[in-house]
Amino acid sequence: MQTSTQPRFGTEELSVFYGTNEAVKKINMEFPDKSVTALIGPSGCGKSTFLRSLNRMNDEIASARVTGRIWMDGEDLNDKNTDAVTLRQKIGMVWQRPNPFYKSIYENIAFGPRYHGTRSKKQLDEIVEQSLRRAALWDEVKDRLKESALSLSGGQQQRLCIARALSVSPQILLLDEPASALDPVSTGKVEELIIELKKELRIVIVTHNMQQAARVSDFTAYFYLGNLIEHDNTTKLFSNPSNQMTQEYIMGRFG
Amino acid sequence: MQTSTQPRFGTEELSVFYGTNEAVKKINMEFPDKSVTALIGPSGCGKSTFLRSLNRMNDEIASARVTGRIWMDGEDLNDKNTDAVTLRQKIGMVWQRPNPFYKSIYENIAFGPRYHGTRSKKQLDEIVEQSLRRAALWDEVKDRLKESALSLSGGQQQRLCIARALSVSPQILLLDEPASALDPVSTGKVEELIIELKKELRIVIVTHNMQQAARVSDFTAYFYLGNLIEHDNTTKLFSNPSNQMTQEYIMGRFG
Amino acid sequence: MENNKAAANNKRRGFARHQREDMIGKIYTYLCVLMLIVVIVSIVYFVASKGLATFITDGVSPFEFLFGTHWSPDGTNPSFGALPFIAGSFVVSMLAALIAGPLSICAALFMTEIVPGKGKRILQPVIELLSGIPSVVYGFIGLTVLVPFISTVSGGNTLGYGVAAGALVLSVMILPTITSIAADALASLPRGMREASYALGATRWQTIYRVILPTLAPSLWTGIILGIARAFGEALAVQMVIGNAPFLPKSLLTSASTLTSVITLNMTNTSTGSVQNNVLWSMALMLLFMTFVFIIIVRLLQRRNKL
Amino acid sequence: MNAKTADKIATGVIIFFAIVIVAILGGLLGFILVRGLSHISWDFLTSPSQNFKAGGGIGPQLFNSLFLLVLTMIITVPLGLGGGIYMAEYAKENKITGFIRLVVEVLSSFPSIVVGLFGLLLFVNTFKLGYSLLAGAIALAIFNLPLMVRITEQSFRAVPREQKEAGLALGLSKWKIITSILLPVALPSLITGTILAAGRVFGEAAALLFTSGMTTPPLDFTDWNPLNPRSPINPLRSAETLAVHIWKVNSEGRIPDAKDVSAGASAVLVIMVLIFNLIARWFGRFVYRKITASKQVN
Amino acid sequence: ACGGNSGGTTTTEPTTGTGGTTTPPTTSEQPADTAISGSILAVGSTALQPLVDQVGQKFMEENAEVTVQVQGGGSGTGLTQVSEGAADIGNSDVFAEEKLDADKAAELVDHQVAVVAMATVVNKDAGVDNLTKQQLLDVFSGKVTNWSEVGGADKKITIVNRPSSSGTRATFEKYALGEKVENVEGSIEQDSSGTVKQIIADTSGAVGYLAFSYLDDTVTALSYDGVEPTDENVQSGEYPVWAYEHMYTKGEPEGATKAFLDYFMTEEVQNSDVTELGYIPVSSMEVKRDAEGKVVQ
Ligand SMILES: Nc1ncnc2c1ncn2[C@@H]1O[C@H](COP(=O)(O)OP(=O)(O)OP(=O)(O)O)[C@@H](O)[C@H]1O
Ligand SMILES: Nc1ncnc2c1ncn2[C@@H]1O[C@H](COP(=O)(O)OP(=O)(O)OP(=O)(O)O)[C@@H](O)[C@H]1O
Ligand SMILES: [Mg+2]
Ligand SMILES: [Mg+2]
Ligand SMILES: O=P([O-])([O-])[O-]
Repeated sequence: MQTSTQPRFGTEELSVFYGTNEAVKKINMEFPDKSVTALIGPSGCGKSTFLRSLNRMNDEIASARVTGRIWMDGEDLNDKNTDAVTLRQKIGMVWQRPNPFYKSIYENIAFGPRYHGTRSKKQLDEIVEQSLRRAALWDEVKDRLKESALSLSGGQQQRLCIARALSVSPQILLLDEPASALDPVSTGKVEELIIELKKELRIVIVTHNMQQAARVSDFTAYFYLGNLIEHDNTTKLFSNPSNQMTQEYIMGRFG
Repeated sequence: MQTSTQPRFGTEELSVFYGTNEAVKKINMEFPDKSVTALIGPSGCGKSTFLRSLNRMNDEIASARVTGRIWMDGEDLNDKNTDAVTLRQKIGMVWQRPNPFYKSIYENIAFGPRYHGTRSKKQLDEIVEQSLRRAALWDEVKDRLKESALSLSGGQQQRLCIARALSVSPQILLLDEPASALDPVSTGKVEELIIELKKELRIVIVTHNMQQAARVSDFTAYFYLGNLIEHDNTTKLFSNPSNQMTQEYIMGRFG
Repeated sequence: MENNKAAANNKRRGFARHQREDMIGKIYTYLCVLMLIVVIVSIVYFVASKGLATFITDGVSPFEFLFGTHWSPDGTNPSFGALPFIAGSFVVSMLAALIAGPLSICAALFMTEIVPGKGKRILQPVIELLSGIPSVVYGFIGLTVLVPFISTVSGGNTLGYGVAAGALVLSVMILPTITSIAADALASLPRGMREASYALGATRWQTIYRVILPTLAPSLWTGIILGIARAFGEALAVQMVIGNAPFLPKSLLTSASTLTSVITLNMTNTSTGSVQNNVLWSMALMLLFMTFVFIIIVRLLQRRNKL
Repeated sequence: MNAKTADKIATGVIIFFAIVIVAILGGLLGFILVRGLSHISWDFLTSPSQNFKAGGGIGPQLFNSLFLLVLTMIITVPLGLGGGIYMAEYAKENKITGFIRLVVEVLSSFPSIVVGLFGLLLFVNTFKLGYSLLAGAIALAIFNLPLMVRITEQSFRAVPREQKEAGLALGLSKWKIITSILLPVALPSLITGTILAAGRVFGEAAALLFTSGMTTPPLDFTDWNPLNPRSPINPLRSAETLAVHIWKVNSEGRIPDAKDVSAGASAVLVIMVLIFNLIARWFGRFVYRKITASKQVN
Repeated sequence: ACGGNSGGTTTTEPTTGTGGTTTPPTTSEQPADTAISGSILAVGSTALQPLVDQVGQKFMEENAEVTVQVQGGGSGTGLTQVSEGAADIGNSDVFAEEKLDADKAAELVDHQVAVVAMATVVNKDAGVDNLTKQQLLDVFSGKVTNWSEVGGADKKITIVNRPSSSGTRATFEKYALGEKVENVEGSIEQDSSGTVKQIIADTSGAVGYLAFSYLDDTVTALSYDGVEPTDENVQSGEYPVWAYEHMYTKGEPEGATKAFLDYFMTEEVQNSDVTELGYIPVSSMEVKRDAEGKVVQ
């Protein structure tokens, strides 16, 4: 990946250190638009760390240090002059464990847009409905918007978190094992949702479930000990990996 | 499974409740001697809960209530007159995360036997060496028995825990995802060890890695939402499951 | 083999070894817990029996005690209005919380939000030391630094002893209490909650103000209430600086008294069994009663705590 | 105001307050040490105090504080350990446990003066112990007990559950697991907590005014028979501690150099608390290293 | 109350007499072979404690078998403890009748060991050096709030009181003001005479009262109705603001306790330790007073 081509979204020599421990090592990677890229690899290989550096979430971890560049529309997001707060609005994120705010369902969604200046009740109502619809949750919650988000089931909470991420109209969505704490039915819903959403945005998803990666992603990247071992078209990577280690991993020799 | 046949080790209508939530539902299952039985199923399906009830470990969880029977040599282990402390000596256990005592390597192994009445230094030395040898750890640690067990690597710690379980000569070994926190090399060693140990005892292993189940076990049981869906010869279950849900699970449709 | 023999040995003595051991453990720990209960029951019983004697034996009207503003136990027409002290206790402890509350919460935010890691390493020992400084030392510093300072600031019109000095000394004393509870609460907040807000493009202050503080409000209030409780019961430091005049606190710079200061000043100069002595016990009972009230408030807050 | 300006201002305010707190501590310590250290000398630390003349020391008071601390700890530690172990390992989540938790909470919130008054009523008067070290130690033990219970409970709860389960799986009795497996792991934080609690006991005064009294009989430091009235370790003698002494010379005493004596005594108290803090940290770490033979801290 | 009191006074009289007439100390009256032994616990008044402490130490030096333990705790505590039998001697700044029930007070025997006198004290800038009883009452009851109203400088009056249970305050109110006064708004209460002196010395227009032993040139001690606060005026009975320091026993003292109290009344103690600590020896008093405050001689 050369800087001259100015990829729309990707990393260049991105490393993440926790103290002196290099958890992610010089990753060069590009995420094409309107597609899903899956990150797989054994526990502790740096998938989450890498994902979190994409929206500068590691800024919040005192011991973490990120070097290298993250290009988005020709701008280096990792530059210290780039405002992390503004860029995060463009890059949504969802975690493994649903983490709704301890507020009403409505407030969970209206919260972000209100920060960013949308004050009118009508507009907010619209955003809430829109976001919940896109997260396939509207029908289930439309009559209880004032209830606490914590009263939802785990699967619903997770979709609420996705809706919340969508509420500020991000261009990119980062998902860190979004379904691994969910039951099969909810998992299915979330997967459908991902496939639906990629029509509009760019998605990066971390998963430990290779079948899931195979089902939802267009591209898959295999990480091991902080290194990007292989990054390819999903079908190609699962059917005919070029790297011996990838092969062992997807065949379940370890992990 | 009838009570009249008095299986050497098995459960009858075993249910486990956390409060009012029935996490394990009326399981009837038998574990043949000198064999490995693997328990598989999605997260939260009750594998660990079931395993822990086999040596009455759930006694220690205030909210847990176990009903049904656990037969061992014609005795019902789940009877409240059966002394849990004594029976646990006969049923060893190893957990997902290695949990050596904060003591020396030697003390980790010698602790149990000494408690149970072995006082002579010579005998204890023998037990320590024996147990470490059986856990394939002796050669790596024989020169540093006085060092803290915490100075060992994760894989070594896990084998030390197996050695510790072996030190009180159990007849049954319960393993709860014993390799899932380990690196590939250590995983391999632990798997070899299991195959070795089954020559002498009965092993029940919980794993989330189906390939691992396939590699080490003779029998496999598939759990879902607290129910035992299918329990069969491992080769049979993986190649030709009789249940639709089992099939979906092993094909990675969810979990 | 060996094991079986040992087991058999144990069996013969009636109890297996582990049962004997567990019996010992149970008896020991149960006795300790019983001791705790005995202690608290006897404190409440003894203090109450002395404290109520004022009303039962000596016939002082509880209404006068609680609402009377006139304190003159040795007068020819003795009157036992303890309201000035009750009010004094409330006023100084509330004021102290008013000063210490925001400061403490800021300190906690500094530790967990603004400079996570390093902030904690700096402030944690500071907080621990502040809480380790004995209350008489606070009183002494209040007496030698704060009181003259307040007197000077007031243009020499007052002595410096009074509500302001008491509240300031107390505020430093309860700072560690509130800070550590607030910091614990902040640390217990699921990491994801913070990140979710950041991920929406919220600034740190928006995250603190809109997400963290509302979510943790019950815990923060708990800290403040416990701080007030601590201030309410503090005796010597306040007594040394508050001036101890038995009047309702009318302004920050006038001398007032608290329940604890009246007790410390007069308990040993009155003779057991006299009404002057018993009425001091009634104030001790009042302190006990308030402890229960504070605990109940804390319990109610915790019930509201969703974490 | 725009969000980023608000953020900057708020951050500034928070940092400012944090600095204020550090400054308060700095000021306090600076004042105490500067004011007090000049007054501290070997003579001051060892000679007896004066009642009405200048130039008295704090020898007996310092000894009393330390000895009272030892007595208190002898009473509290076993009781607190037992109570804490009960809370961590035996208590089931039911009404009784809830009640005991409430008891601990209430007890820890009782004003220390109330505990002192209770001591006066029960130990000094009813049990006829008089103003004595023993009565003071019992009052302080009551004052310290809930803290000790909490420290013990927390230390035991911080031990990974798996440690206990590993013990159970070997067929060990619960008590054996507690004493031989959990206790060693809990020990570092137990020790740290206990020493910090000891620091608090060391500075306590309100509970002692009415129990161990405000006077010390002339002591004969060559007489170590605890039955003799002039023996320093006679538990039935009255004893004014360092903290009580500071209060007394400031509010009742008649010595002309009250301010100097209090400054010196305050400095000694604060230095002792600092030492307790350092020892607590260092000793906890030391024990941890001993137990785990690892270099990792915490 | 009267009966109990007169009993107390009569017991002291012979002792005082002995102290006054016989020169050899009481201790030497004891046969040498029956050395007194035992332990004495004296509890109570913090004001009296230094004196008892000092005399106790001397007594112990002379009688190796005796231990004297002196504890503070306040007059109330002292009276309670001696009345309950928990202490051998109860030290008090006030008559037992003022703190205890009459029947309990009647069981106690009074030993008046010293006299303590109090002076009204003002800041030097108050501009007064004498106040009449009425003026003093006006000042302490808040009727007068500026020194100019009683002939002094134009300074606001600030009152520094002792706590209502204090013996010093009780004496001052009883003999100087003639009645109990309530605290005045704006006044403060301090339990330490040292602090009171300090505050009065430092605060413009401040007024309070102190035992003679505290007087020095940092503050002005006022004459009372024209009588200067001096030991001589107290002894002659002209200056009325004084009180006894009492050491009470339950019933007549015996053994070591009696020996100690006798020792207290010897010239050796009265003319050295008592005066040294700023008290006036009982034996030098030309007047006596009972619990009601009536002068009986
Ligand atoms: N906050 C942190 N501080 C220090 N080290 C960290 C931190 N977070 C992660 N690490 C370390 O960085 C490495 C990569 O962790 P990361 O969480 O990115 O792995 P992962 O691939 O997401 O694993 P998993 O599948 O378990 O989520 C690990 O060695 C981990 O221990
Ligand atoms: N201590 C407990 N108290 C209450 N509920 C529990 C407890 N432990 C487990 N459960 C619940 O019991 C169910 C079964 O849990 P269990 O841990 O046995 O699942 P598992 O199959 O081992 O899952 P995993 O693969 O994640 O380890 C889950 O719903 C879980 O939430
Ligand atoms: Mg991860
Ligand atoms: Mg499990
Ligand atoms: O002598 P007092 O301290 O009671 O005034």
